[in-house]
Amino acid sequence: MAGFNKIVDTFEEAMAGLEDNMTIIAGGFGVCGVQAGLIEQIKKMGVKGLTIASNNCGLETYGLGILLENQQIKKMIASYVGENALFAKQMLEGSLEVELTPQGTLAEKMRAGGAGIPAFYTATGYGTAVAEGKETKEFDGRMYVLEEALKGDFALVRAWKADTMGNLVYHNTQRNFNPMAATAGKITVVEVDEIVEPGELNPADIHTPGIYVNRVIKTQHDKPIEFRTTREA
Amino acid sequence: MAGFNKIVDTFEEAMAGLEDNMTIIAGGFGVCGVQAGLIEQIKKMGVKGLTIASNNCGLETYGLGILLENQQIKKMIASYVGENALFAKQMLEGSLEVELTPQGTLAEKMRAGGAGIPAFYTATGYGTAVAEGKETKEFDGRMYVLEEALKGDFALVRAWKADTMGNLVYHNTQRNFNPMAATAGKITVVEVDEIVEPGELNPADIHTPGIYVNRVIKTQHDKPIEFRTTREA
Amino acid sequence: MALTRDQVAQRVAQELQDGYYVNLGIGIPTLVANYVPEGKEVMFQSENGLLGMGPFPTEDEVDPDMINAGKQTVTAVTGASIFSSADSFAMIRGGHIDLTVLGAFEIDVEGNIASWMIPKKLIKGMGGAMDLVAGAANIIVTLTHADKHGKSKLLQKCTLPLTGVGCISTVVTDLAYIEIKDGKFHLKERAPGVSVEEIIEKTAGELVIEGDIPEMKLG
Amino acid sequence: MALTRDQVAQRVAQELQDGYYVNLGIGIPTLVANYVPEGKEVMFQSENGLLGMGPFPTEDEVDPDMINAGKQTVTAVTGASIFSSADSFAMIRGGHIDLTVLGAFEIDVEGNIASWMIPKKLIKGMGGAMDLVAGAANIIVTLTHADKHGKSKLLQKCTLPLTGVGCISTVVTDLAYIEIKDGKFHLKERAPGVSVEEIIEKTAGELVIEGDIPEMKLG
Repeated sequence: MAGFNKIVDTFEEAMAGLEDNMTIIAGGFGVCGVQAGLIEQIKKMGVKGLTIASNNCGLETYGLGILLENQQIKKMIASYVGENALFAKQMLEGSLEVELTPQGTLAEKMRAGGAGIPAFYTATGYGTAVAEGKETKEFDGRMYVLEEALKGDFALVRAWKADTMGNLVYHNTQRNFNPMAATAGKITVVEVDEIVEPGELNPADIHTPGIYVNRVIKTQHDKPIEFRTTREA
Repeated sequence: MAGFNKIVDTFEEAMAGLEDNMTIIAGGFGVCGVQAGLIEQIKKMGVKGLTIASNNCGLETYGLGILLENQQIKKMIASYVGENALFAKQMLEGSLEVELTPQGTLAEKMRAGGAGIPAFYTATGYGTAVAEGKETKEFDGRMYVLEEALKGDFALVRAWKADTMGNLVYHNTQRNFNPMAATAGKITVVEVDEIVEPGELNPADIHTPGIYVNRVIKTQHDKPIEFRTTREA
Repeated sequence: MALTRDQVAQRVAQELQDGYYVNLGIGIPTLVANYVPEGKEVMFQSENGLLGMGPFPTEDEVDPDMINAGKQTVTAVTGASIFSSADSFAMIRGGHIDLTVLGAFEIDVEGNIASWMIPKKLIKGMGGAMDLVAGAANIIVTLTHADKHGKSKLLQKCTLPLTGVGCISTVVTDLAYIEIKDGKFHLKERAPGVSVEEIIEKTAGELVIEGDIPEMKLG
Repeated sequence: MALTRDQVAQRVAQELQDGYYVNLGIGIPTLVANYVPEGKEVMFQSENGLLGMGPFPTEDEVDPDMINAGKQTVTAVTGASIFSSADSFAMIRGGHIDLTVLGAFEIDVEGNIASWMIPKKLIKGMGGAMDLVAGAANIIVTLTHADKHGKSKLLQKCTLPLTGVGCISTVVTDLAYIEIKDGKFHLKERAPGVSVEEIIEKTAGELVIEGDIPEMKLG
């Protein structure tokens, strides 16, 4: 790898350096914008004790859910984990710790982690279980909760196109949590549909600048659909 | 105005409702991305006692600087105000209050104002004059300063293209503080080079969604250059 | 007669105003999109990161990368914009959505809402519900007035874990349109054919009834 | 001989590594862009919102909407990206810039820096300087070792209002390359022909000298 070339050729290289007990920040919403290939590589590596922050935990056969089988996840930070029976089982048994975090707060915690903001106040969750044990403060007559930033040893990102310098664009709502995840990892790894040359992406329309990206790998995965809803043509 | 049509035809309509002692958040960096037409309208209206948050205060003959002549500005929140002799004079006389704010903190305060974040911690300015009188807190062994959000009665935005629904794209570094300003005004007014039909801007490449925009007006101003630096062809 | 789910949605839809940006939760709220009043334009926001959500796609249009907050495949209307979830919740938290409609398990006279967790049942998470109730200035909650055993869901004090405190001021149930202020429910309209007495009976929290209570007008 | 401004820039440029994202302040730091070592690629960030700043434009290329943080017209290189100032300072504050080079009035042994304000002179503002010194993990400060009256700018304690505290660890002056640690200046290199004695004389803060101090190697 020379200069700004971020492309790697194998999933082994893409996830090299991931170790037991590390923290991962992952983009994705449901099965949309998920890093299927990188997650399969993590399963193959067998690393354990992972803390993972991601809006959801995938399905049993797709996305982060596949890491449950060998109990690779120690703690999950998510807003909604309803799709997965194995998840429920491990949570009830106590082998999987879960920190439920409101979706918008989770997105903002990832952004804050990347942006050098160690904590911010939000009205979300004030007076609820989410605020327990957290500082609160009044601004302009309303109460707010102090929420701290999230950062990871690795960040997993799914994008549409990357140029070789790691500049990214996302396809439609594939974007979701991926841009914030990209900023919050010590090592940010991106799985993409397509790799293009520098200059092919319009500078003003780049969603994630290459400065946040360490490694880019072309995906080999189709995109599943969780609820296929259609209308008559 | 029906449905989502945000276009207005006159600068009078564009700034209607602006009153004495209101707060304005304005985008712009130097003379780039400045709302020249909207500011001329404010001069024409003669409203006084304004508090304005903007990175700079323009030149004596362009941008916010033209509001100094009739002392329309009571307080300026900015990171750098070095370009303007009249500004210096009013500041020294005490007729113009100035709150100097680091550039990145100013950008984040505007974003926070639009994003429902009343305050956030930053390391910027810790141990300096900027932190005086502000709460501080330690995270992970480092000290941070609590900075509060900025919101305005009006926000002034300069953009390149708007569709009639108020979706915006910015041209190159014209973007600067404009996207955050757009989110931080009760009434957000945008001065643009060009108005296009909905659907002409790619949904994934819209820099400011129309939800933040109340009024759009086509500009009549050329773009000045502060330091014209060139190389041999 | 208690309103059907569609009739509840129809009543809620009467609150839509021309030019509104609206977020609809799953369940009955989703149906509101089918009853936008003639001559009014509204745009729907989906909190994963889409402003200008359109109808479901045709088979040919299906795109795994274009889904709504319920994870269903959708389309985008002309003038739509797509952004990150952080930008989407900045929009929500910052109070830029004109109207949010969502379901609930319980509501109380202080405007508290419980909608995400039933202890001893499986905990799935709050998703974006806490952000939506904290961020919106204008929220309508839809729920059935009482459960199938006749137990009221409009309470003096919520019994389930809260989603948000003091944030709800309008409730549309299968029986009534109710406003919340000064720590009380205020009956404003009743479903056609439903008596004030039935509503009183099925409302556990303090209910104020002033003057004649009109019937809702539906399509 | 004291280094020229260009020679200071040349010495700083030796710290550039292949693949570095770099922010250069105005003055001497700007000159660093002229001395990127052969075979190394770096990208320059301009804090108004441009990553991948290129050279000044030709007359034909001039665009009032394409300026750098010094408000000069510039170009963008292939692979550049453009973003808001909030996104730009998120990048800076979040520590994503590999190297920041900026000027100063004073530096002290605690790594404090004063660079934005001289009392009784006109106050113009700090611009992005406080954000840059707080955000960057790796900062090089360039300044003349002493003012024209011989008064040291490398102090035991800064006298001017601070830009940041404890954030500077490397200083390149016209006389020396100095590291700051454990509350002391450490002399690492001297300008060609400049004696250790002269550096000692012109350094007001505690200066550690260990072993032979080599001369800088310049182009």
